[in-house]
Amino acid sequence: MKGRIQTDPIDVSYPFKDSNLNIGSIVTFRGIVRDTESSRALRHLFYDADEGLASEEINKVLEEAVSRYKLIDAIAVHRIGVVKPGETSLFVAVGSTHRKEGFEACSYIVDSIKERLPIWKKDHFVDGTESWH
Amino acid sequence: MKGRIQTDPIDVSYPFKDSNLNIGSIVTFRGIVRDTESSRALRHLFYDADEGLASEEINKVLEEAVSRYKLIDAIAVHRIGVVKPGETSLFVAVGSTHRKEGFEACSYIVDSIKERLPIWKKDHFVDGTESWH
Amino acid sequence: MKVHIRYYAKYVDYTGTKIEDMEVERMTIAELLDVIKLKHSRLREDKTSLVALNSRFVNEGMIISDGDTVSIFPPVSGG
Amino acid sequence: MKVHIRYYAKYVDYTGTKIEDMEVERMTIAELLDVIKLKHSRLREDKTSLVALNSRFVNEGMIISDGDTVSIFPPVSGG
Repeated sequence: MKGRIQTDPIDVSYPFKDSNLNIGSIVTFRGIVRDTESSRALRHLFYDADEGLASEEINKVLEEAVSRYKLIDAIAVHRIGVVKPGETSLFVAVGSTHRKEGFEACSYIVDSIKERLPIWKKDHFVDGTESWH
Repeated sequence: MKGRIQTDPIDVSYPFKDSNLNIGSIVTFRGIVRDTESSRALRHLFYDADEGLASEEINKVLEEAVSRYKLIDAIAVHRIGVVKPGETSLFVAVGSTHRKEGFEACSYIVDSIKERLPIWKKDHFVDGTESWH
Repeated sequence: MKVHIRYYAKYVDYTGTKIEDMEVERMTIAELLDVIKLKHSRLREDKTSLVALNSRFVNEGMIISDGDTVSIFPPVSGG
Repeated sequence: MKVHIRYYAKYVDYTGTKIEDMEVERMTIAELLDVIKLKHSRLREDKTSLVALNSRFVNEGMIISDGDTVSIFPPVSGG
């Protein structure tokens, strides 16, 4: 289990390298920056964060989810800094015995990350204007 | 949009090559063969199918999901023949504007595939016995 | 007239064959299923079997024609 | 005594700084927030702000000590 906050691009390839042969379901989520926001063309997003606290909190969220949904493994990576349209800002992967708890846990982890991590995003529009969410 | 039935291993890497910059969420599911079934050690599964009908039906399921959940794109691949523990038997990927419909649609597609496709699996146990599901 | 019957998965074990030709009268698929279950009694174990006519899912009220292929499916277990 | 105040995201724009040192009396974080909002009135726009003391989320009833770092967070918008 591993939660990470990073400025580097996120590797979304096969997440559980040491394959645990009891995993029957892997559910993943990727949040991707779109090229429009409120119908305006977006150049990129900028994510500000309290990295230390965000890193602690993302791991707390994973621990809670693993225990609550009896997961075999779970990973979550949130990118910060500049993220361009088409790039992944959040990646979550959940390995479980069956799929039902996999879908529920993945959705729970994404919601919790968006509600609880001290991370904020700023729209940088193509027209040069900016605004914090 | 593409549904496929194939005997080759499934490529689960980045599913939407021609990136559509309105996709804000990609939810994926992988069903993986486990090494035990009913507490007995499994050597492999064998999937029999009516390939033509299964192929039509998997594409019908995708069409229904795209229209019902207003998805941007969706992919589903079901492997047939011999599939070993740790290998993927079913891969589904859903691209949508937002994540809520992405999770719902991915779960709907997986359930529908398991209910509606003419595909059957046979357990081949390490002890040499076999049984159809 | 002659029809071709295709079996899948455990029904291959139950009948000992993947494909079987049968000489039958003009009848519905439901009636044909009764004929088949008389010959292969283990097929009666499942309450419902999906049926396809010439590779299309069909209603069991359909009438079969000479040369048709009828596929008899066990309940599905994909994924 | 002296405390260090850290601002994040739009609060950096509101206050014009990322970090600010303040000379204050012994008080709770809630009271410190009132002092800060007197100085930077735009911070009053959000009803709730998360607060961390020395990089831990804390209750606003906590008493601050000399040298503490207090982080003031806008409502979150991650993902």
